[in-house]
Amino acid sequence: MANMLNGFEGARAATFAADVEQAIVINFWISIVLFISVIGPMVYFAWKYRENNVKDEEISDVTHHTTLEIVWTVIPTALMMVLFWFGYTSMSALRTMPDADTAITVQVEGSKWKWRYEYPANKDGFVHKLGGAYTKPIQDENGKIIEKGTMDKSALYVPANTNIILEMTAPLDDVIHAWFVPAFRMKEDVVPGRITKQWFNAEVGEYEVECAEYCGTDHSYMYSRVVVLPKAEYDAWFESNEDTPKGNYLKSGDAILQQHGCKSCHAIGTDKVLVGPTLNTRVLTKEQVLDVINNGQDKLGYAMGAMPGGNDLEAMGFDMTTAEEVAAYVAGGMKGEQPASFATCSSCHGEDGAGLYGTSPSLVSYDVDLLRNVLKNGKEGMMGKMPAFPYVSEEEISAIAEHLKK
Amino acid sequence: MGHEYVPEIATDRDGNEYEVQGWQGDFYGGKLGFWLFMLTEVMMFGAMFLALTYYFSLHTADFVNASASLNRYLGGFNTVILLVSALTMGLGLLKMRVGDIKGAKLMIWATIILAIVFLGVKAVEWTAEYNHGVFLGLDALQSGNAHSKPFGEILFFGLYFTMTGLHGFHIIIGIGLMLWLLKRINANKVNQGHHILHFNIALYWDLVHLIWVFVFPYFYMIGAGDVTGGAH
Amino acid sequence: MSKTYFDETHCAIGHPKSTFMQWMLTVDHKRIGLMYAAVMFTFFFVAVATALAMRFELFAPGAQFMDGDTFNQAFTLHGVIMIFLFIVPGIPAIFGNIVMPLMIGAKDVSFPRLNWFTFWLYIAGCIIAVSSLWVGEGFADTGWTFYAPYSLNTGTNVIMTLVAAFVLGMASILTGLNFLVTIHRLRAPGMGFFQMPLFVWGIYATAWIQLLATPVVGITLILAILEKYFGIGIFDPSKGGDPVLFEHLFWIYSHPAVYLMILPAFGIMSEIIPTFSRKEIFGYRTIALSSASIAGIGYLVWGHHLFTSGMSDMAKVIFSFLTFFVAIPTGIKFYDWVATMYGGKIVLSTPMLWALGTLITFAIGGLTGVTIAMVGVDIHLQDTYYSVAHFHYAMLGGVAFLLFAGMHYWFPLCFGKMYSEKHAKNAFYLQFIGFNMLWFPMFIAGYLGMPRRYFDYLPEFQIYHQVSFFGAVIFITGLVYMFVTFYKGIKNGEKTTPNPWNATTLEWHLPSAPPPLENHSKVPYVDFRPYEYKHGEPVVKFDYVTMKRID
Amino acid sequence: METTNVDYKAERAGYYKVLVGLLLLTAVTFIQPHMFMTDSNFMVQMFIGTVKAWMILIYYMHLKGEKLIGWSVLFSLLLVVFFYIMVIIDVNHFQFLDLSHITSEVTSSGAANASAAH
Ligand code: HEA
Ligand code: HEA
Ligand code: HEC
Ligand code: CUA
Ligand SMILES: [Cu+2]
Repeated sequence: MANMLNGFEGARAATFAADVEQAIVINFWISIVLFISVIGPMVYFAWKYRENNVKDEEISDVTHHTTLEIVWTVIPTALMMVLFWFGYTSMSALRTMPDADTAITVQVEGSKWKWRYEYPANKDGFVHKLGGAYTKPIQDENGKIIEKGTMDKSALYVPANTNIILEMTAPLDDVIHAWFVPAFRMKEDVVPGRITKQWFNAEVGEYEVECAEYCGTDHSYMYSRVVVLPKAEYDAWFESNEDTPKGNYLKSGDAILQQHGCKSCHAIGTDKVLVGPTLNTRVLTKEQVLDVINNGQDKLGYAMGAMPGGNDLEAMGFDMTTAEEVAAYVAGGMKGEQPASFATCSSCHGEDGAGLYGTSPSLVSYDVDLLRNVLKNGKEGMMGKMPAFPYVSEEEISAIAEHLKK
Repeated sequence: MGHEYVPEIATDRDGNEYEVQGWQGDFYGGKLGFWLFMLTEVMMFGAMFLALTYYFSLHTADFVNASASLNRYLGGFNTVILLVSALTMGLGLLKMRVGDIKGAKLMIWATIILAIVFLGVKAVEWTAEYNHGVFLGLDALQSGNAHSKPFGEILFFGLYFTMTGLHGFHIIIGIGLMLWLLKRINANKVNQGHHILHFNIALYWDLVHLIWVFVFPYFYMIGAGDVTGGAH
Repeated sequence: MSKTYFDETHCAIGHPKSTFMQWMLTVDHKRIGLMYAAVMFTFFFVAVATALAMRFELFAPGAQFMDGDTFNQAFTLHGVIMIFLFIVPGIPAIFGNIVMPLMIGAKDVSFPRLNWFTFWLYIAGCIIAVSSLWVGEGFADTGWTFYAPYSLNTGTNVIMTLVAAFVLGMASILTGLNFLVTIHRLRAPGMGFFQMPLFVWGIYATAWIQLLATPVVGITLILAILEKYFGIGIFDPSKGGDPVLFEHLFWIYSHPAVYLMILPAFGIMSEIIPTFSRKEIFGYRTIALSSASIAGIGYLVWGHHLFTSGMSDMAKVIFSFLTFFVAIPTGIKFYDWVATMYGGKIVLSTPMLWALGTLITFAIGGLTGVTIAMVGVDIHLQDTYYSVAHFHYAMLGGVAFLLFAGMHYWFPLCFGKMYSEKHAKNAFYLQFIGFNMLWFPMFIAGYLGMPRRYFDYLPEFQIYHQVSFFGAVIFITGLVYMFVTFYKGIKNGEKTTPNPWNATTLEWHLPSAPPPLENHSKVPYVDFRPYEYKHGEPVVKFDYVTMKRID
Repeated sequence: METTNVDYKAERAGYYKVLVGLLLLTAVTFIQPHMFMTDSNFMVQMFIGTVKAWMILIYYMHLKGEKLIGWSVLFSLLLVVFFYIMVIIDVNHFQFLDLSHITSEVTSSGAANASAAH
């Protein structure tokens, strides 16, 4: 990846880039002319009429010159209209959507902090789902970058010289992003609750996608790329059920966590707390447990239903005065002597806190059930809100669970 | 302040004299200043009506439905209350200007009482809505649960509570201002010759009324009539 | 020696003995102006420090010493302080207070106590804003634009920042209100609107923006707070709320706000250019009216910030079209200023250097504004460093530079002393060079696709960020140099006469420098134009005791 | 406002006249949805509101004859109107409105039930 902004220099990457470029060039020259028309005389006057070059009696007292005033009103106005016109035409090129019948429509979803693409079904009814998170660059202790960031295989693959329509949105509980390809000179925001569209028609090459609307912690890493393939190569892949034209994704748990962007919020293998908890083993903190004891938890979607909190828990025989003690016990990984009132807990979570056959969550491990429920429903707790990931498949969940066990 | 203030005189080259307007005792300046302040209120409510109109244009049917469920008679009653209170306020100012201090005070008290009645009615309305399960934070105005109302209705009620709430807040401030005015009158700081405070508070009260003139039909009346089922 | 406003004052409450309390309670417009300057200058250095920290972080790709979240808070802090604490109140609060009443021959503003109250409201706003650094989850990380739904979702202390912005907005409204009434009511007899100095016109136009635009953002911030607390739904897409509406409401204020910043700055330019050209200003009326029309048209163009927001294409075209019409009155002003220099006698004192420097930097800032007003082009450039460079050229190279020009220009008036011209000029050159080095490369980086609000970036952009970093260092050195020069000037500068520049407007016709408590000893009668020169000498002369014309 | 030469009776009569006018208009507000122009209910209501507001401004708030203040009020109202026009033009010309979630009629199955029960 020698040059990340591959294709920018050519300025012809997408069909309408030339229009925008032309508008920029026209603007550039008009700006230069206007700039000189002001700054030129200014510098000249400052030199010509400098203090010791002018006698007091020679100072002129003009305060009006109608012709000049008309000239410097009318000509700039005309020039401004020229600029407006080129701004307008280049926008029309960018914003007039091609006929949907002759184009490929890809669904784009931008969310914190990854881009996902969903294609129409192919002949076999198979739907390609691509994209994912960018792998951040790795730095050594001195801050030197030892490994560049990469999109790996996750990208938007499209055929060359074909109209592509992007139908874009963001999940409702997410924030605004923007899909920006500098080489194509195009961008449009991705707005939760709205559908926005853009289109392009590009030449073979690889082009960087950047998120251009501020969206929080990893806004600076919300890259993606567009890979424009020769048509035949694209078609061959599209009708297959290969993951990407560059081969299948790695199916290791770690790769899956990377691809879905789990790693931008969860550290794995270190104790660092990013946005959410680390996913080493499930060690709840005392505060987290206390929060659940006091307020319950009903977002996980277990078959047993919501976990009661506070008074409801007491009604089941839980002794609230021992809440601290129980919390400490759970946070300590269920070691040592079991507090008596843990009995209320074990009626649902099991003696060892490992949960009851998928109907209630485990307190000690990220088993498949917990993962499935968290990914399906998201999770809101005292640390914050984790969005749902409904598209993570069953195999992937198992692979993650397998990976987290290690 | 400003009773003993003697305006300065400026003299031009021919010796003509001109009275200088000082900042002290500038009745028109006080009035202008207060009007400008009221323009900021207009812009503020204007922006909220803008949000309201935005969603009305998207969810017309939902808005009409939601409006139909408000209690139009209580709203209408409050409209009349505000109408009459604007009158008492105006008459109070008139009495002040002719020097009938006692009458003026009486009228201000009348206005205060009407304002309190207005708030009372508002409280009754909000309680009823709360009991119906329609209130900020209750399930009906949250999304994605069994009681959720359609978007248009959620937005309608969200803005309804916000805007009538803010209007009510203005009424409360108005009551405070009137009580303060009474105190100033008693201290003879406000009197026939120096009544800018009274004048401005009267203006304020008219503004509060003015806002209601639009709040009322926008929330209560757009769902009236035979278009839908009418009031509950 | 006669007493000046440093020696005595009117107070809002009582007559305190201690000097400190006299300053705290003063209702004198000149003192209040100075206090604004002192406070702004303090906060300002916080924002400059954050800016420098950001430049350090951006020195190389990868995380240097900040992580993403810290950087996000840093630019929010920087933006919020620069905009709400410094540049929006900026020139009106400082020079609007200090010189505007002097220029129209008034004894004070219309509501001196309100002025005092406003100052403290401003302080309250500052305190709320800055203290949110330590309260709760830390300073907001939303950017100064507070876009929903991000501002509604994030865990940081957005509410306090919103409240602060609201309080500062109130202060801004009340300042504008006060100035409007002052300008309408307290002009000296004989002074019509077209005999007012152009700085007063700038303040007047600005005051209308403060008054009518600020409430819109005020209520928007309140709606955001209510949304966060009660979930009223207006900006929450899961309840049908539309995030784009927030952007509309925000920019309905915030675009006029940029003209609120620049118009009084243009006013300073219009004072300095004729004074140091020793010549009456060219096209007085067009300059005055173009201030008014910029303020007016400025209300109509907010949509140019939404060109890629998902707004309808129809609205994009309309807003793009309207935007070009702000450039025209601005252009007219520029030509008028340059024409004023024609045939004059140009004295390159420090204020004039700053003014001419600003003509260059703001022309760049403005013309690049015109670039991004072209809708098709802005689709490429929006939210890149190109727009960051544009607005730093406009706000720093336009407003802050002219504020500096004004600080040099009115320094002798405020303190009755003079700074060292030599050092002041050196500081100017350092800053001018540093500034251009700091921001010009960013136009190129932005054009090549460097998005803003990135704490880490692709290696291609490194060279631009590095040049920029060195520019920042030079610039800030010059800045510190300038303030040291000022400080020395205040401490042991030479004493000056009340009119060291041979200027014509009324604030220079005072019995003493610094001015006495109640300004002019008597209110003058105004039967002259503001910038009348004959052979390089002011035409109008006063007897400073009787304030009668003696020419 | 000058305090000299107040014609108390005439001004008081004025207040009452305006009150009657406003009350009448309020009554019209109430009967209109049942009586006439029911298909443009909203417009009529807003029109009545505007007339009422105008009466309050002119008579109760003494705007009559106030040049400066009158123009200021007018100016700010025109601004607000411009904001409305542009924002409403925008949202109603948004090309993909029908596809967007924020305009979908029903929020959840629960809402469907709720409005069905209506
Ligand atoms: C002091 C502040 C200030 C000023 C005065 C301006 C002035 C202008 N601005 Fe700027 N602008 C900002 C501050 C300012 N701006 C800020 C803060 C932002 C970004 C906010 C954010 O997103 O965080 C922004 C963003 C911004 C955008 C949106 C960019 C984006 O997000 O994609 C646009 C688009 O149209 C724009 C346009 C203009 C125009 C046309 C002017 C015009 O008024 C310029 C007029 C000036 C001239 C034209 C130059 C001088 C004249 C001549 C040299 C004479 C000859 C020329 C002619 C006759 C044309 N600005
Ligand atoms: C007035 C406005 C102003 C000023 C002066 C500055 C000054 C500077 N700014 Fe910036 N800046 C903003 C307003 C301003 N800024 C805004 C609104 C944003 C957007 C935030 C966001 O994205 O939300 C931004 C964003 C921004 C970024 C982009 C962050 C990003 O998108 O990733 C960067 C990056 O380097 C930056 C750097 C600087 C630097 C190095 C200076 C230096 O030039 C600093 C030195 C400053 C000065 C020299 C000013 C001098 C003025 C005085 C000394 C006045 C003294 C006062 C009195 C006496 C009263 N600023
Ligand atoms: C936007 C940030 C974000 C992303 C992306 C994210 N999470 Fe989370 N996650 C969180 C937060 C915040 C929590 C904590 C919620 C709470 O307070 O209980 C969490 C909690 C969890 C939990 C429960 C932890 C516990 O001990 O209760 C699991 C399991 C989990 N995440 C797995 C994942 C997986 C797998 C992915 C990727 C497919 C992922 N997360 C992506 C933010 C995120
Ligand atoms: Cu996504 Cu920025
Ligand atoms: Cu703008």
